Parts: sequence; structure tokens; C-alpha cells
Amino acid sequence: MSAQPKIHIPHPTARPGEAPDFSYLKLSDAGSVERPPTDAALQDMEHLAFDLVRVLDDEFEAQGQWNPELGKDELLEALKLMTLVRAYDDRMLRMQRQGKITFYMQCLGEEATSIGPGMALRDSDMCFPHYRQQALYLMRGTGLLNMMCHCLSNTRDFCRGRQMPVFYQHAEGNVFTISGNLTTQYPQAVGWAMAAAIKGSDDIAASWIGDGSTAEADFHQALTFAAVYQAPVILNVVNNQWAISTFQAFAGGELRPFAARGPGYGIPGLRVDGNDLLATYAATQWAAERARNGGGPTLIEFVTYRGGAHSTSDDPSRYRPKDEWSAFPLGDPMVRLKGHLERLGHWSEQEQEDLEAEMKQHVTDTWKEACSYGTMTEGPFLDPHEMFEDLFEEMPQHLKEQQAEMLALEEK
Amino acid sequence: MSAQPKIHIPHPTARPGEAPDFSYLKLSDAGSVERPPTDAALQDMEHLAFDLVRVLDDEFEAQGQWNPELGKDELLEALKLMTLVRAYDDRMLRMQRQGKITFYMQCLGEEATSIGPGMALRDSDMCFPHYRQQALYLMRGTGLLNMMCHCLSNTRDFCRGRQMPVFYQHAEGNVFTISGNLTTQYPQAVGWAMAAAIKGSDDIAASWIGDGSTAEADFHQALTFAAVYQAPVILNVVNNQWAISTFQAFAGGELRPFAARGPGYGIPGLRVDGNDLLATYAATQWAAERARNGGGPTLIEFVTYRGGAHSTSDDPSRYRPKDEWSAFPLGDPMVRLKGHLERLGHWSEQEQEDLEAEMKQHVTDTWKEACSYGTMTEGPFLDPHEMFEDLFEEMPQHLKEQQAEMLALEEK
Amino acid sequence: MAQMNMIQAINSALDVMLERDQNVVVMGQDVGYFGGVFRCTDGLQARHGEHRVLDSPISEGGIVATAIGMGVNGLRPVAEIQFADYIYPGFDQIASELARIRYRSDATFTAPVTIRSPCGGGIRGGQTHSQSPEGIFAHVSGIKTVMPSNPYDAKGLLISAIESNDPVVFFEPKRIYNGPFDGDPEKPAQSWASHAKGEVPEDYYSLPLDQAEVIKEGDEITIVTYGTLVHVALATAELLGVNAEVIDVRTLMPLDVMTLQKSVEKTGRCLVAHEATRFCGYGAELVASIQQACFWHLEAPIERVTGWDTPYPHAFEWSYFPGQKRMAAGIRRVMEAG
Amino acid sequence: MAQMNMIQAINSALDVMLERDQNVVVMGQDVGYFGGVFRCTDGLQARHGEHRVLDSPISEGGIVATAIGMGVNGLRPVAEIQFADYIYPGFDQIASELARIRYRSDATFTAPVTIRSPCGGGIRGGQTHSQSPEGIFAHVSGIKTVMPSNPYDAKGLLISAIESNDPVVFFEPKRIYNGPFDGDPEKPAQSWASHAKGEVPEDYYSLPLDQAEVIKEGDEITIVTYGTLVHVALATAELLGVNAEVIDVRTLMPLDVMTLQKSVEKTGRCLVAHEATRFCGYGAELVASIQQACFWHLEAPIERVTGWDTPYPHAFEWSYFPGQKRMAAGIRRVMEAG
Ligand SMILES: Cc1ncc(C[n+]2csc(CCOP(=O)(O)OP(=O)(O)O)c2C)c(N)n1
Ligand SMILES: Cc1ncc(C[n+]2csc(CCOP(=O)(O)OP(=O)(O)O)c2C)c(N)n1
Ligand SMILES: [Mg+2]
Ligand SMILES: [Mg+2]
Repeated sequence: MSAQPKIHIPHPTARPGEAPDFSYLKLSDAGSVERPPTDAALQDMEHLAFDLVRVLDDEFEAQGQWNPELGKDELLEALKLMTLVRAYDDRMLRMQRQGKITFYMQCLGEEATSIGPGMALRDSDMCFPHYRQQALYLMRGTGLLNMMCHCLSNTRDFCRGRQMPVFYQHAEGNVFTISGNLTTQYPQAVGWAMAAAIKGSDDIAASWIGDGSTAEADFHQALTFAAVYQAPVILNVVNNQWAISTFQAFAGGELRPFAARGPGYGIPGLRVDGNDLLATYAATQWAAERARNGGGPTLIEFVTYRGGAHSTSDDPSRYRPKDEWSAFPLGDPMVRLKGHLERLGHWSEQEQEDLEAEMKQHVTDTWKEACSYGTMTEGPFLDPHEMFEDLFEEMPQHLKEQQAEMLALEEK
Repeated sequence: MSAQPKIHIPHPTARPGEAPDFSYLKLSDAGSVERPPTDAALQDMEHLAFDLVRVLDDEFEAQGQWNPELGKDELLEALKLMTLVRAYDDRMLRMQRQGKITFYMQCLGEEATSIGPGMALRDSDMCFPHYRQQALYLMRGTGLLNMMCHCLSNTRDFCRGRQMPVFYQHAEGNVFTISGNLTTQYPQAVGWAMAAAIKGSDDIAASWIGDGSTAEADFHQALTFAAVYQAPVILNVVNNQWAISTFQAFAGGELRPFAARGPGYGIPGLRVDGNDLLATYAATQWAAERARNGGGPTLIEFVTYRGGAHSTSDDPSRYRPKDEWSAFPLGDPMVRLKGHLERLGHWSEQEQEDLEAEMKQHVTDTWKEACSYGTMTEGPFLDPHEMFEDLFEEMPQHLKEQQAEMLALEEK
Repeated sequence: MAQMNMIQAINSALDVMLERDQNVVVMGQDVGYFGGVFRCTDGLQARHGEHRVLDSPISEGGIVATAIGMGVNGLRPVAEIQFADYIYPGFDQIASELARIRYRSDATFTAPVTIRSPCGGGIRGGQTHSQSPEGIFAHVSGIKTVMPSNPYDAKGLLISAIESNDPVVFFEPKRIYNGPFDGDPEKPAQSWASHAKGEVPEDYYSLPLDQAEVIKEGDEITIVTYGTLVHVALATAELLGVNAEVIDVRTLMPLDVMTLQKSVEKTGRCLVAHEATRFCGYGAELVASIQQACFWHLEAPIERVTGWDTPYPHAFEWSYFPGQKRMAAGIRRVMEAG
Repeated sequence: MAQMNMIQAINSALDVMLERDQNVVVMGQDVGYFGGVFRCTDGLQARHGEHRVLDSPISEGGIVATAIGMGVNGLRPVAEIQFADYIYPGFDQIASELARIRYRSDATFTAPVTIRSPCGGGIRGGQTHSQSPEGIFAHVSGIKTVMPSNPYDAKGLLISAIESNDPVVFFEPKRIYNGPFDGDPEKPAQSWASHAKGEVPEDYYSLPLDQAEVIKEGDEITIVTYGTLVHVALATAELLGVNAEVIDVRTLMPLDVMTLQKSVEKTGRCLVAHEATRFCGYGAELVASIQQACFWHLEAPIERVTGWDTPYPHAFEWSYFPGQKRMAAGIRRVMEAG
């Protein structure tokens, strides 16, 4: 026995009451990172896992080779969506506080990590999201009303009350049903992509998980199978710096960025400014082209920050400085996108105010409509006997009997 | 839908009847790879995951900075052990063919991947082996007799007949009980190492798995926890090119060597000539020193070849060329070690012949003694009622009743 | 004696054991600095240090596996799985390793690991935060499975689990963390303060890991249950005016058949109840064991009141939960049969 | 009709389905080029191509997960887990995902995955190549669990499993791959050639996934069992000269209670038997279901003959396996009771 350094315990750089410190984040200048051809060999682009692909600079100008050259319409579409998502999140959060819904999770500050990728994918590409990609559902036509009705578990809930709020689904729009179990969707996306290729389609799959979720076994299973079969899949890690109370270092983000896991498996890893919509779009576009052309999987780490609480069950002031988000060096994705549009002369402060008011109104109106299909406390309610349906294609005998038992009890 | 390349299916470079082809193996010249200080930073030694640490050259001379400068006694000890292990494997394989034991697994061709590491570790360091590290047990004092008695499941079997042959254990010698479930021991070794550090000891842990086993979830769990806590552990991958019928590419070894997984997690990765005892010793020595001084984990890939069948249940001629081993560019670890000793003037062909004869005799004698403690067909036999013991510290009521039930039946 | 709810009782058990035995370590997601999402480990890291109360990566398999390794190296890890629904990524390490290390090594290696996990519904957790998987663990030879129904038992049983050299899976019904719950969601929440089993010694004590408890004596019917449903059974029997003997199994494996047998031999009627799904669940074992032990005393078939054989749907929590209505119907079926 | 052993019957089922449905894919460790360690997939890759018969990395979790993804994308994957003992790393994907995707998405997503896995002892596989974990899967709501006892059923049930839009876990008792086994290890090995159920049509046929089969009619006792123990039950009853009705459950979930009930109402006596460990195993559900359905007809307690509640020890395979001696004692206990 000797006086021995004990195991290393990762610490966040600041705890409540301390000054935020993001000096651990290695940043690249906007436009400074080269964009390799999409058929480049891995060994020629390993640095991409350590650099930070950024397009928008501090003056909100688009810089460098990764600039996806989006037109005004696309940029505006993205901004509208972001504004809508934020209005939606804001409303739902308040509705949860008022007890109208049981639970909610915002994506505040992370909107660009789904909107950019969602725009860069084809509608027939399949998405396997984590629980902070509500924007994907909106983009793929799920509809605000349906999403609210789901969160209310009301008569119009697309999963008939079976899942907690925010566990959306949208089969027609090719966005998968969200699981409460972290990371399970990651290797499923790989399987989906393998099937696409086996069937001769050039559709690809994309999946999202959080930084904390990379520690789960399914992360490895996804990367291994994706690498072995060169599956046409994009594996996104949304590194918003925090899991629940644990800093991203607790998933192993301290020594190496999550993007760096990729090259270790033979998969290109891109580290991307997650609060820069142009960068998230461009990275996805690059990886999608690579995958579609048979170049195999890409691991993308979006560096961002969780602006809100983990969920409505969480109180982040217990474990991190209150003002951390405002000190985050990559800023707010909405401010940056708006700034870019203003800079291009396509948008103004006034127009943004009007848009926000419009979206807020839209959300309010939709909420009212949603409530007309029932809330947790006021009818109409879903029929509880339906809980026995859809577990199997045909209801087996024992479930029929249980359903009958339930019915019989009610009649008493 | 477009004419799309389907998923990639890895293929071995040669199938039965074809000429062996190891051109896929990137080799370094002996002595050509620099040995960094054991406290070097990861970014200064990433190439070690791609190079191949080799000490013995084609003339069996020790070259370069990784030369561990072993003395004559140590070299001879290693050779004796290797000779013993081979004699043991040979005998046991034949005993299985004759139906004396039910199952067996050789480590033919891979002996240096456990003997070198075993010698470089301290006796108080804990080993969590795969099933091809029989040498570790011999080195740590398990005793040939006990190992044979185990394979016979006889009255002297240290696990009282509970495990299949080759699933050894040796608590006093700090070698763990082998599991049939692949890779489970890998994160356990990390936990053991964490505990050592927590307790203030500078003992370290080492674990071994195969190339195929790296695909299991526990590989990721081990690397993640080892990286996060900087656990003092050495994680070895014995890449013998084959799992059962699947080539190492099916575990993802095609694009990147297994050692390269390490740096992706922030863990140094060493790729080492697994058939070069001096190199396997030196790599372990380096990693052990690093771990003991608080430098955290190391992932070591030993490049070797599975000289025999996967197990006695396997017939490799169905899936690989019969002469692949003889074409393996890293040769036979015993030939190389013996060559080195001869080169140094410490050993001769004659002495080797004598040693082999001696070991063979020793194995034969020990086998006879082992059989006197019982075989599967001839007594004395273990008492089957013992099967209810040791599942719990105290036997619970239901097991007492089941034991009584068994006894009652026999009395009838 | 102090008044404690179940969270405080569990916290106290951990605290006492961290204090008494330097080899005890606590680990799990968010259990360290933060004190656990249900606050069961609140304050423990500050008191015992960050090398003994460890935050873990989000990897249940890794948590169980490293706990095993620590256990093999002489520590006594108490690992939290944040929700029982998330224990499955660790299932292989539990069933193939933890349960078998002692056995396969002829007791030369052991891993005295305790795995704590909140289970059960009633907090609007939907299908991924409400499961009761105890039946699966009870079927795995080589681990003990425990589920307390009140603060006093929770502390005493958890201390025994930690002290046990056998691995223990310890399920905590989260619906009753803050107060007993009799199955009626319309009633105002109860607190443990007014409950006899909310009286918990602050110091060390332990309870045996193989004894069921007769919570209430009676002679008309035996209700065998555990966890949240103990309270539902008591309330329903009272409501119906049935003089039920209510038995809290507490330790599901090993099962204290003798206590059940004595009771059923007396009452001649038996109802088995749990919140978990029915088919091939723990209740099946209770029925099988009891019918074998007490067949000649049974005056009616043993009935089961359980969760339905579906996931736990978010919207239908109270239609899913086997509350007083189903318990009453079950009691009536048993009482009226024959 | 052809003579097939169980391996050939399974191979034939896969072959027929690969031929009939372009969406069927076969995957698993060593199943491709090599044809499987038990040869169940022999020749399939050569016949159907390496994009339809895939070797997989050694990662049971990854195999199940990618199979799910493929299933969601319209394929019908049949995944092999090399030994049932190694299914646990895939357990989370089975229990939390595969079993629930249809349910949680209101049937807008489905994953029609079949998971095949050899189970049971009798091949000197020791504690890690002999397990029978069917009870665990039968308890998971949302999957069907099947175990055939002969080549004819194996093919017909496997085809139904593959065609089913519900996920199916399909256990194959490896002890009877090559021939029926009546529980006496001293007897020379039997082959399926002389067995009626070794007659297997070469073409497509299917068997229902919810029907038990009365293998032999009788009126003195009902023996409810499945897998290898069907043969042990038949042989033992004959040996004892007991006119037993032997029922092969075949599909464990959903359970065909009606067939069991009819029989037990007739015989009044029932023995439940399986190779798996007893405590909280599948036999418990059989006992619980039967005692509820047939209580008033029962003339004796239902007994269980099962594997012991320990791992399957290498040296004591035949002391562990519930062979004729234990089956006979069980039958006698039931026959002599009352
Ligand atoms: C298998 C599993 N383990 C634990 C949890 C509990 N849990 C839910 S979210 C979460 C944190 C996830 O963090 P991260 O992946 O970074 O995602 P973020 O919330 O930051 O988007 C945890 C531990 C879970 N849902 N599933
Ligand atoms: C969890 C698990 N899955 C599958 C197996 C079956 N199996 C035993 S050894 C083996 C191949 C392992 O290959 P590798 O890791 O390369 O080790 P090697 O035999 O080459 O030393 C397989 C698939 C197992 N034992 N455990
Ligand atoms: Mg996060
Ligand atoms: Mg190998």
C-alpha cells in the first residue's frame, strides 16, 4: 500500500453560486475548418472529431466551406420553426406547471440540432430521435395539435394514452416512436438503415441521443454494427453539457469529444457547433450524401447547451450555476439565426416580434383546440378498455378475459 | 430506389482451399516503434494504436526501446512455461478426443499474450482472463494437477464440478473465475481496479478478451468507466484473427485495429506483436507502470493467431485455410522465444527437446494422478448433493428441501 | 425513534452503513452530488466523500459490472438503478454473473452487491417508469429479492441486504416513498408520520431477509402481498368488513412459506396480490407454493389480484393499478367460492 | 414427407420462408458462411445470398436491436442467439423495445422479429450452456414464447412465428435436436427417424401459436409439460403403467388454458414439469392457472417436477436434469395423494 491517487472523479467547472466556466470547450473559428469531399477517407479527416465545424461567425455571417448556401426561404423556414418550437415549449412547460399535463421536456437552446438535420434529410429518410427533437415531428407533419393532444393523453392522442408526454411518434412522417429507455433507438436506426440498403433503397436513417446516453451499451452496439456493415446511418450525439445532474464528463467527454469515438471504430466523427443552424444543416448534408453513396455511417457531435431544466421533474439550480446558459460561448441558436437573416437583410427585429406573437397565438389557439379533445382532468376521456389492444395483433385469450374483468367491475 | 450498393459484408481474405493472405495486417519493423514515457499524454502517442510494438526481429534479436531487457532466468522461465502450456494443451486435447473430458480449449499460438503480461504484473495485481489464458493460472500457482482435476470435474475440482472444463479460478493467486459469458469480466476488472484505488492500494487489474468479444456491450462499459474514473486497469484484446467462424472484421477490425478504440475514449491504445514475448511483456510493463502511478487505463491489442480450433466442438477446416497459421507473418511465439534464447547462447535445440520431453512426462504423470481423483466415468465421484451448496452463504429453506428430495429419491 | 418516510429511512440505512463499514460504497446515476432523483442519497456524498458515494455514467450494465468488481475486491457496493424499468441493460451482469460468482467459484470469490431500485406505478410515469419486475429476479437462482412496504422495514431490510454476503436486489415501491397509499387516488395524500411503521430508529438495526410478516391477523381469508398492495389489502378488507389476515412477504426470495402456510391452514382461503403483471409473475409462485403446502385446507381456489398483462399506460394509471375495487372483487371471489 | 431431425426441420422452416418471402432475413453469430454452431442454418447463405443470411458481430444486444430496426423497415428478421444462456445482453431490447413498439405506437410501428435460441441441458454444457429461461420471457407482456418438442412442431411453429406480426421468442431444446430423449442418459441415443413427429413435410405448413397439444390421452393424471420433458413424461408414465394424459404446451404465451382445463377436469390430478429452475418459473404459472380453472375438480395438489433452483452443474448433469426418477416420484406423489 502506498499513498495513491484515488480514482478520478469528474467535476463540472462550476457549481451553483460559482462563475460559469466554459474554458474546457475547444472552439474553432467560424469557417476555419475544411470540408472534405464526402467520399474522403477517414484518415484524411480525423481532425474533424476535434475541431468544431462552424459557419456563422460572431457577426452572424456565414463563413467557409461548410456554408450550405441556404436560400432565404429555407433560412426563414428554419427560423419560423425554431420560433414555433420555442413558443410550444414555453406553453407546454407552463401547462405542466399548472397541472394540465403531467410532464414535459423542453429543447430550449438545442433547437438547431434537430431543425438543421431535419431540413437536410429527405422526407423518406427515417429518424430515430431522443426526446428533445420535437422539431422533427413538426417538420415531418405530425402537427402541433396532435402533439398537444398526445401530451394531454386525450381522445386524440396518437398513442391512445399509452406513453408519457413528449414520447411522440409519426409513422407517416418517418419519425420513430420515442422510448423512455435511453439509447435503445441508436442500434435500431442502424438496423433500419441496413434494411434500407438490403432492400436496395437509398434512404438513410438518422438517430439522436444525448451526451449522457453515450455511456449506454447500445451506443457501442450501434457503432459496431454501423461500422461492420457500413450502414447508411447518421448517429448524432447532442452534447448539451449535462445529463440530469451530471456533467458530460461523467459520460467520458472530459478526455475526448464524443465525436472522437467514431474514428476509433472506423467511423468519421464530426464535431459541430450545435447552435449554428447552418453548421448542423451542413454536417447532416455531408453525412447524408456520404451514406447515400455507400460511404457508410457518420457520428456527429453537436456541441450545445441545455437551456432549461432536464425535465419538469428537475431543478437544475441544485447542481449548476443559474447563469450558465447565458455564458455559453456558442450562444443561442435562435439569436444567431435571426442575426444571420437580419444581416442578409431578410429579416428585422419587428418581423421577429410579429412572428413570435403569431406563433404564440397559434400555440394558444391550438392548445385550446387540443383541450377540447380532453385533458387529464376533464373529459372526454379515452376508453380505458383500449389499454388491452395493440399489444398483439390479435388479442389473446388472457387479455380478453382481463378486459372483461375490467368491464364487469365497472358495471357493478 | 436506385441501384444501390447493399450493406458491406466483411469477408476473410481466404476461405478453405484458398491461399492464406495476411496482407491486411500492417506490420512495423522490430524496434522501430518509440516507447513514450509512461506518463506521456495520449495525444503524443496515438500512433501506438496503429503501429505494432515488436521487440524480436526475424533473426530473433531484441531491438529498440521496448526491449524489456529480461535476464536469462526470466526468459527461460517464460520458455518453460510456454513449453508446459503446450504440453498441457496437447494432452488435454487428446484426452477430450478420447472422451476423458467433455470439452477443451487450447491457446496454441497465443501463449505469449498471457505469459508476457503475467510476468510483468505483480502477484497482487488481479487478473480477469478470457478462456485462453491458462498460462496465467499456472504462473499464479494454481497447479497443473488442480487444473486437470477441474477439467475432469473430479473430487478435487476446485469448483466442485460446477463449471465446464477450462473455466478455471484461483482466488489465492488473484486470477478470477472464468465465465462462459463473453466480455462480462471486462467491466468487472474496471470495478476491481476502482476499488483498489478507492482503498488506497496501488494494485491494478488486468483483463483479457478476444477480438470477437469486443463487439459485446461490456466492452464499451469497461472503456467508458475506465476512462471516466481513470481506473488503474489494463484491458487486453487478444486479436487471434478469428472468433468462431467469423473473421475479426466481423467485430469491426477491418477499418481500424481494436487498439484504436482506446484513443476514441481517451485511453491509450497499444497494438502489440502478440507472438513476441518480449513485446507482450514490455507493453504490459508500460501500462502497469502508467496505471500504478495514477495514469489510468490502457487498451492493448495483441496481434496473434488462433493456432487450433476454437474449441473441441469446432472444425476450423470448414471456414478457413488449413495452412493459415503457418503463413501467419508473426510466426510461432515459442519458436521465436526459443530462437532468442538460442541466439543469446542460453539455449539449444537439444535442451529444448529435453525440456519438451520433461514437460510431456510431467503432464503425463500429473494426468495419471489427476485421474486418481476421479474421471467423468470412473470414481471417486463428487457428491451431487453438494450442488445445492454455495449458491448462498447459508442454504435457504427451498434448497434444503430440494436437497432432501434428491436424497430421498436415492434412498429408494 | 424518529419519524421517517421511506426515502429518509433508506437514506438513513445507507448513512448508517457508510458510517459503520468503510467498505460500503454507494453508486448510481445522480446519486452523488445531487443526492438522487428521489433524494434517497441526499447528503451522503457531502458526509462520506466523493470516493464513497459515486456518481456513475448512465450505463446500468456498467454500474452492475463495476459494482461486482468492487465487491470481488472487498467493497460492499450499494448500486442504485434510477428506475426498475431501466434495470434490464444490467440484467446479464445480474443473472449471469452476480448471481453465480459465488457458486461457480465454490465460494472462493463473492460479490456482496446490493442493487436498489424504485419500482411500481402511481406517479404518472407511464409505461417506462412504472414497472414491477420482481418476478423476473425472483426466478434467477442466486440472488435474493426484497421489497419493503414501509419505512421501518425499508431501513432494517436494506441494512441486512448491505450486510449480506449474498447479492440482493432491493425494490422500493416509489408510490409509497412519501406515505402509505391505500389504492384510492382520490383521497388526500397520507404521510408516514401518522403510521406506526413510520417510526424508525435512527441507529443501526436489521431485519431478517427470510421472514414474511403478518401485518394484521384475521381468520376469514389470507391476503398474501407485498409493497404498495399491502396497504390496499388492509384498506379494502377493512372496508368490506372482512376479517382478513394480511401478510407482507417482504423478502420474495427466499420465500417464507411457513408463515403463509400457517395462515392459510387457519383461514382456508387465500388471495395473492401484487402490482406487477400477472402472467408468470411472482403471484404465480405464491399460488403454486401455497396450493402445494395447504391444498387440503383450501376451501376455495386461490385468486390473484394483479396489474394487467399490458404495459402501464400513462392515461390509465388508475385503471391499471390493482386498487380497492379489484382487491374487493378478488376478496369476494375467494370468500364466496365453494 | 421426409424424415427430419429437429435441426433439419428448423433449417427447412427457414429455407421455406426465405424462399416465400423476400423480406425474411436470417441473422446471428456464425449463422452465415458456417451455417450455425448447431447447423440449423446450414446451406442457407449459399442458397439465399449473404444479404439475406447474415453473420452478426458477437453482440446479442446489437443483434436484437438491429433486427428490430430491420423489422420496423419492413423486413422479417429471424435472429439466432447462439445459446439461450447468452440472450440476456439482448434482454433490454426484447423487454423494453421489441415487446412494446406496437403497443406504445398504437400499432403504427411494428417489428415482426423472431428470436430463435437453443436452450436446455443434456449436452454437458455446464452452467452457461444449459439454461431454460422461458419463464422470464413468458412474463414479459408483448411477446409470444414458444418451445417445440419435436421436428414436426418445430417447423410448423417456426413458420408461424416468422409469419406472425408479433415478436416471438422461440426456444429450441438442444437435447432433442438429434433425437427424442426420454430422460435416461444410459440408453443409446434415439433418432427422430423412428418417431412419428420426425415425419416432416418438405413444403410450407404452419401450426397455430396458441394451442397446446394432447400428445397422449389418458384419464388418471394430466402431465402438463413442454420441450424435452414431454418425452420424459411419456416414457415415465408408460414405465409406471399410469394412464396419463400428456399435454405439450408448445406455445407458453399465450397459454391454451382450455386444453389443460379440459384434461384436468377429466383426470382430477395434475403434474407440471419442465427443465427450468422451479422458483417463480413457468411451472408456477401453469399451477396457478390450472388450480384456478380446475380447483373443484382437483383431487390432489398439483405438483411440480423441475430443474433444481441452482445453476446447471457440469458434473451433475443427470442429477440436475429432471429425469425419469423424479418424474416417477412426482407422478406417484400426485397419484397417491388424497
Ligand atoms: C436506460 C435508462 N437509464 C436511465 C434513464 C433516466 N434518465 C432519463 S434522461 C437521463 C439523462 C440523459 O442525459 P443525456 O443523454 O445527456 O440527454 P439530455 O437529457 O441531456 O438531452 C436519465 C439518466 C433512462 N431514461 N433510461
Ligand atoms: C455472451 C456470449 N455470446 C456468445 C457466446 C458463444 N461464443 C463462445 S466463444 C465465441 C467466440 C469468441 O471469439 P473471440 O472473442 O475472438 O475469442 P477467441 O475464441 O478467438 O479467443 C462465441 C461466439 C458466448 N460464450 N457468450
Ligand atoms: Mg445531455
Ligand atoms: Mg478471436
